[in-house]
Amino acid sequence: MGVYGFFTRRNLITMLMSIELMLNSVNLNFIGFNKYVWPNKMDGLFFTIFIIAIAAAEAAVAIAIIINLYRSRQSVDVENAEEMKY
Amino acid sequence: MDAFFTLLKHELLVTALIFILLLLKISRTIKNETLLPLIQLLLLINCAAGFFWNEQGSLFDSMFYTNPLIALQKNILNIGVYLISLLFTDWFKKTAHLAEFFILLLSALLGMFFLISSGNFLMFYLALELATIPVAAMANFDLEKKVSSESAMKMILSSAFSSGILLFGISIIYGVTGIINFAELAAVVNNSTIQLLAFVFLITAFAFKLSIVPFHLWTADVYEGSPMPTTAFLSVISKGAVAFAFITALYKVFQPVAGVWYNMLMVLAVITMLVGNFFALRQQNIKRFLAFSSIAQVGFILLGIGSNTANGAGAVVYFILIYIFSNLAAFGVAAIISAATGKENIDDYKGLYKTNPLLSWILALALFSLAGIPPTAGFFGKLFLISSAAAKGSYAFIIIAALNMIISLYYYLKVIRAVFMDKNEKPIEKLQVNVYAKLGLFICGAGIVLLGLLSWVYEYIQAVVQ
Amino acid sequence: MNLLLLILIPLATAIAVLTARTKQQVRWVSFIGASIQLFATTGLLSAYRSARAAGQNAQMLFEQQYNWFPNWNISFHIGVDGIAVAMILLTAFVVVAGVLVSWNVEKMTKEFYFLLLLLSLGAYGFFISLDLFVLFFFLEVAVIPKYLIIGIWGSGKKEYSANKLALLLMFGSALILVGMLGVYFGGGKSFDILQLSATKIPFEAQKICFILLFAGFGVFTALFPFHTWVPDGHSSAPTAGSMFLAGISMKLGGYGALRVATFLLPEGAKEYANIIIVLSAIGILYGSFATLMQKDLKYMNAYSSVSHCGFVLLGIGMLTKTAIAGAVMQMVSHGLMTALFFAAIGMIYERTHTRQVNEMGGLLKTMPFISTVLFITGLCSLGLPGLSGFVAEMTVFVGAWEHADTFHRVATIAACMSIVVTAVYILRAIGSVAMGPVKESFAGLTDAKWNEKLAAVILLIGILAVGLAPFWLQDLINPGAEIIIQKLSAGK
Amino acid sequence: MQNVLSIALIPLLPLAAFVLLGLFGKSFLKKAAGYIAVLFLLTATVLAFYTAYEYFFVYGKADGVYQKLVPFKYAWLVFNDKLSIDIGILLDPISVMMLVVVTLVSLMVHIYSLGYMKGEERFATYYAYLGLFTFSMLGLVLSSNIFQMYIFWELVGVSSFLLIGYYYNKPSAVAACKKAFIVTRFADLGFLIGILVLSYYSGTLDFNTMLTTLTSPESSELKSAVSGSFLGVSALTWGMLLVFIGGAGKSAMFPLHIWLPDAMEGPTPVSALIHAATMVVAGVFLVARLFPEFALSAPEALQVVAYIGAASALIAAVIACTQTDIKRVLAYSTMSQIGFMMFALGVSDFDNGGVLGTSNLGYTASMFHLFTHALFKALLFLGAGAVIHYVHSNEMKDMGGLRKHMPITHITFLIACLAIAGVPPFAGFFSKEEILLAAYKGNKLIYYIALFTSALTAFYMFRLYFSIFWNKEYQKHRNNQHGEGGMVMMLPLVLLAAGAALAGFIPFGHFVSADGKPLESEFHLAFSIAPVVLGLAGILTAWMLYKKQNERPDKIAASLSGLYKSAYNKFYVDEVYTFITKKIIFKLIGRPAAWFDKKIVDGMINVTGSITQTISEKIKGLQSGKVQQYAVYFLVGGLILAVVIMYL
Repeated sequence: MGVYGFFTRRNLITMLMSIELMLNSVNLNFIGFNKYVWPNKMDGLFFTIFIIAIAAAEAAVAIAIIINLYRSRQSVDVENAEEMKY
Repeated sequence: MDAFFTLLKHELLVTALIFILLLLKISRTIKNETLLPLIQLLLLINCAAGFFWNEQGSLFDSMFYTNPLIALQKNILNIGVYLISLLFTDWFKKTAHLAEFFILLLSALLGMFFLISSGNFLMFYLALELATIPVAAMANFDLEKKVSSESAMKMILSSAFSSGILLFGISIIYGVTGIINFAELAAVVNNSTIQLLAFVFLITAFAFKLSIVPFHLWTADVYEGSPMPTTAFLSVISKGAVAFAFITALYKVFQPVAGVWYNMLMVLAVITMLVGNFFALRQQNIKRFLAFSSIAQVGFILLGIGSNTANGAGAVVYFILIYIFSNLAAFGVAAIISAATGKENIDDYKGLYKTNPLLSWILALALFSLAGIPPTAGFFGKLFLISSAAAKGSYAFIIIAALNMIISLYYYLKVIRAVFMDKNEKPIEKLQVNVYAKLGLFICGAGIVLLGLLSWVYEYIQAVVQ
Repeated sequence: MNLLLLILIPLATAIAVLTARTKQQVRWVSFIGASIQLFATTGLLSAYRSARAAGQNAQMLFEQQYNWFPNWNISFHIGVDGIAVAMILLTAFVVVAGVLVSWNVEKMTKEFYFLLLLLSLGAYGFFISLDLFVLFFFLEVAVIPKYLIIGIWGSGKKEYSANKLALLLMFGSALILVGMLGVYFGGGKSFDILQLSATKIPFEAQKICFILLFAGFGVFTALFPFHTWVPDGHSSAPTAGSMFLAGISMKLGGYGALRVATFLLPEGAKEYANIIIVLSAIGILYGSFATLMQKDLKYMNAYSSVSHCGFVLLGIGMLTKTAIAGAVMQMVSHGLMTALFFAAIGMIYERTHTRQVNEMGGLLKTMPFISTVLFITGLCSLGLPGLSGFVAEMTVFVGAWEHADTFHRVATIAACMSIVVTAVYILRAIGSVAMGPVKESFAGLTDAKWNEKLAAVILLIGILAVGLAPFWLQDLINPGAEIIIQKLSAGK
Repeated sequence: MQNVLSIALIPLLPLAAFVLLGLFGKSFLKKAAGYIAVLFLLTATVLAFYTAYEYFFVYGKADGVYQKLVPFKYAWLVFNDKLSIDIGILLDPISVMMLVVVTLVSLMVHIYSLGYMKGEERFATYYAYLGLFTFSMLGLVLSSNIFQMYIFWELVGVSSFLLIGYYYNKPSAVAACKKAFIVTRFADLGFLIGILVLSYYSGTLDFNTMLTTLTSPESSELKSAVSGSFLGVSALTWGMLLVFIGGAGKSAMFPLHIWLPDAMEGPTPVSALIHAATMVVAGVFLVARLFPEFALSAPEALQVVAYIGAASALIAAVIACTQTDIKRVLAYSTMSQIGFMMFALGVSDFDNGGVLGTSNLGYTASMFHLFTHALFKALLFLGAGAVIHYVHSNEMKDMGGLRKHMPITHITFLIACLAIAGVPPFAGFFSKEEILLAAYKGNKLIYYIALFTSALTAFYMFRLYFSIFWNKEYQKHRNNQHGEGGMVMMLPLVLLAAGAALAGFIPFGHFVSADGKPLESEFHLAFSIAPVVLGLAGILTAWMLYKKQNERPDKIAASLSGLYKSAYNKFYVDEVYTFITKKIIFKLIGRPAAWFDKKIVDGMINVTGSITQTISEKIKGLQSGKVQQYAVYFLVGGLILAVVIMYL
């Protein structure tokens, strides 16, 4: 779902949300494995916690960047940010 | 001294620097003119200090691991950062948030140190993000430029996407083995399908960072849009750090499946070189040009990594050291010109030699080193990489690699031609290069010439590797 | 005799040039440096001869070895045998002449001389090195100066030519590199030529590596069909550039093909000798016929270089002692002769501002010295006895004739035919340049100046020394050729 | 014994003159150039005569046979154990004879040129060239090694190139010297390959050694050489034929003669030196030098020599009848006479009653004719030079009635004409008689050709003579101030005339024969009647046609128009060559080669470049600038990698 969203959405904020979705799916993975496959190890849980923390940091920076982009272009559409190519 | 301090020395030093900068920033406003020399001095001290008291050992339940080789790698990165602080003086003086920039830069560096030293996936992931997110912010430092924020956006989104994939891979491994510690993991790695899938996902993360084709596409755009120091940092320091980490991961953890990744790396190396070269052929913007050329260089690094021998590892470290000098020299010259005139196109460089012979020679030296032409060090670096790959006997790849050197020479010569041969009605006027940048260029130039001819550098690296 | 001198003198000269202030200083410094080098090489010659006369029978003399990259078994191993001494002498002659001829370069004089000296440094290093890695290093050192010299100081479509030259030569070096690595891993992980020659490299590896190495060096010495850099490169280069290219650079390839490809990989050489012969015979004939159609003097000489260098490769391909000795002599002879030819062309061009044969005429009247020089080199090129070309070509022919089978015979005869074609184009050129009615526009031109005269005389001395008294050169070369042949025949 | 130094000085003195005049001729030796050269050559001539005397009468003979002596030899270039180029001196009857001939003629030319070339701007250069030429020629005849001979052979070629092209700013002279050099060069290719063949089979380059290995029936080399065959002809025969091609080129044998008439562009004394006496007979000398090998081991090749010689003699004589340029007439006559010498060798045998069963008279006759011909042909050329000097034209139509204006020239020229026409008792008579006799014994067909040719010779020579000195009255130009020429020009004429008149009485066979043993020259009065009568008939015809200015020659020419025209145009051989070189070599080989190089080989490189560029252009779409597409590639790449790894 997350990947799909990332590929198709044109709004940068939505794309960022898609990525969060992807990360959350990984979180689910870790928690699931931890709970059902390796119940006696806590690594998965820790991992999840850290992922959440990092995702937050990442989102913060990303949103800052997107705001900056918006200031210069008056748009958060990804297709308006294709100045550099080839 | 306590093991904690010696082993964690590099990291602690960098952290200390970050705090110093923070304090300075908070306490009062210092002019860039005074702050910059201070930073340069601190970085120099940091650099020098890195060479002492390097020991082997691990900390935090083997989440952190270090040895002389890793220390050496960190030192190399330190040198690179010091050079960056020197070379881009012009840009630093102009920027409004000098302290912040260096805080971000040093944080990224810290992330890289941990990345190299990481002994476990959690550490690895954290370090990777620490090494990435500040850089994305750094990419946006030319606040008034549209392209700068565009590149930052591309960087942060791509890297987030890539870390998503990486995490997915890690979660699979965790699901299969229940282990996230490298040392333990090495014992259980095998080439079952599911593990290989996870392995590939892991590799994509490295590949993304190293800009291996086809995971390289962000590179050029980000390089072009970002401010020069960021580009230089990305292309040199970050590449180096990831390459070191890659070696550690492959040699330490995935040694059991070496048969699988050997071929893969060779193929990737060749493709990377080809694509990098083909794109570099047509570039007009010097930064974009260097971006693609650095992709091609990564192809060569991969050859060395793929060789899976101590010689290969040594060659990679050696090459990256050389690469730092050469690429930084090239970026440095480009930055000086760009800062003074705003010109970044190769066509604008026409007739540069007439007005700025010194810059031209340094640029030429750097480019020849990148192209692997003696007597510059790049020749030795490339030769050793290719030789170590040849030890496996895969001559087909070697021949393609050697042919790629020709293509790359072609486009490097394009720049040389513009600088030395083409006539220009209005060449770039004579530039005043400030003393720090001059020092930086001089160090780079000396490095390019001497690193190859003086074999003890290589011998030292090789001794450390073994 | 310390061989390191041979690379230290040019290096010191190059650095001195960089520190020189005025153009005049630059010129004199380079000239003095090159002359010292010339004396050093003649000293080397006499030292070599006396050492041999004193009964030192080692294959290489004056050996020195320093560890360089012990990890790869790379050592800075240098030494010379007679063949190398001959090539070094050639280089020294050409360098001095080249420095003198470039006296009029006003544009970026300092850089020009610096690059020239760097180029010569590469050549000297190449000839004295006994380690493949070192050899390759010096080979490549010589590439980029050529590119810059052509690109910056050249004429005509210089960028195109410079590019083509650099890329093709890099292509050659790429092949050499791979072949070299093959030898390294096939021959017990050593780059040392002497060690390698003592080990037996597996046949399969020999075959592959020989192709790579020979083709690689072949690119440098204009092996058909890799010769296309030669005409463009030579014709676009400034005078000294052409002299160095033809006189020195092409010899690097020939020497490498002999010393590395043939000497180290005798089995491979035997396997592919026939192909070499065919290609070089084609190159010889084809080069000479292509020369017929040229109107530009430099193109003419460039194509004739293709033809003449074909003799070098033919000699090597024949794998007999006489032929190989002939190949080396041809290298020396061709180096001196083309250098002189290009020098003469350059002098003419400087005055008439044209290189088109049909636009000139009667220059013998206005510039007798230059025309005479042109004439003598022309004669040398067509193999007149008493000049160096004859000696070399005849030695190759006689050596080639030692094979009795039809294949070798046909190839040899084909090669012989080129001497007629050579006569045709040389006389055509001289006939319309030096002879014929004097063009009015050229009536007021002056003859050579002192520096040009000196340059020409130095090269002429070389040509005559080889042409009139070939025995000393032969004494020099023969032991070296002998060893190569022993290696070839021992391989069975 | 022999004094090496005195012999070696003979070639070295002209060389010294060359070097001296070449280096300093323009500066401080300018005035004295001519005298220095003459002095040097005079010394050389004296030494040559001294050597000849010593050789023939003092030490040359052992057991009644003239020995081949090698007083000096130095290994100049050692190819391998067997083959080496030695620079040496070989003395035998023919080389000693040639020494005399060459120095003598050269000396005459040197002296003559003092007058003829007076006032030339490049006077010293001219003498330098003469010196070089003389040196090369002397080196050639003294060669002890076939490769040494080749060396000097080439040097002769180049010095003749220089001399012919002396008037370098005259386009025709440039063309002529180029042609001369290239044609002979082409022939030299044959010589060179021939040398290679011979050296391979005989295992030596040395003349004396080669003589033993290739002629003694026991030698293994000979056996292998004869058994090794190519296209049904033995290798040795091929070798000899190839060598002969070289000789034919230098000696202007048909069809390699085309350079000779054009070469008359050089100064006339040069023509005398090159074409009369020295260079053109080099081919004959070569065949004579290798005669034992020819006669004993490769008789087929000798046959070829004979027929080529005869054909050349005839063709040249016919052409000579139609030419109007007096120097060209002489040139063709030279060719014709060389033809005589060649076929004389061709019909000869090594010794009486040898393999061919004929006599060895031809060899002696040939050499004898070479000797006499040198004298009278040099005289003819120098005489013609005097005439040209006087009237400033080469064309017959500008001459006539000159006998009163230049009496000495007239008389000497007449003597020469009589000599060449074979009228007794002049020199030519004796040598030609011997040749005819040899031909009669050896090959009847050739004998008849020779007979006819000698009649033609008499005709065209006297056509020339009458046209110059009789015919119409000479209209003296106003601007022609000088007379017949000074002492320096007349002296050589007189000396040579004396030689031409008297040389026939030398008992040549005593000194020169194929096997070194003295040969009694046979003389049959009855046999001589036919040639002499025919010769006189030729003279008579010429007298009738050309003594007075009249219409008859034109009428005859008109009635024989086809033959006349083709002969006048030298049987179109030149045109054939032009066709071959222009159309075939340049258009069909040279141009395609150049084209191939430009388009295909160069194209290959450029195409490689442009392919790279195109690929680079084509794949630029990958880098679309869209971050989402990047991610797609990323994922797809990753998946492909995963699939490849997991399932392969």
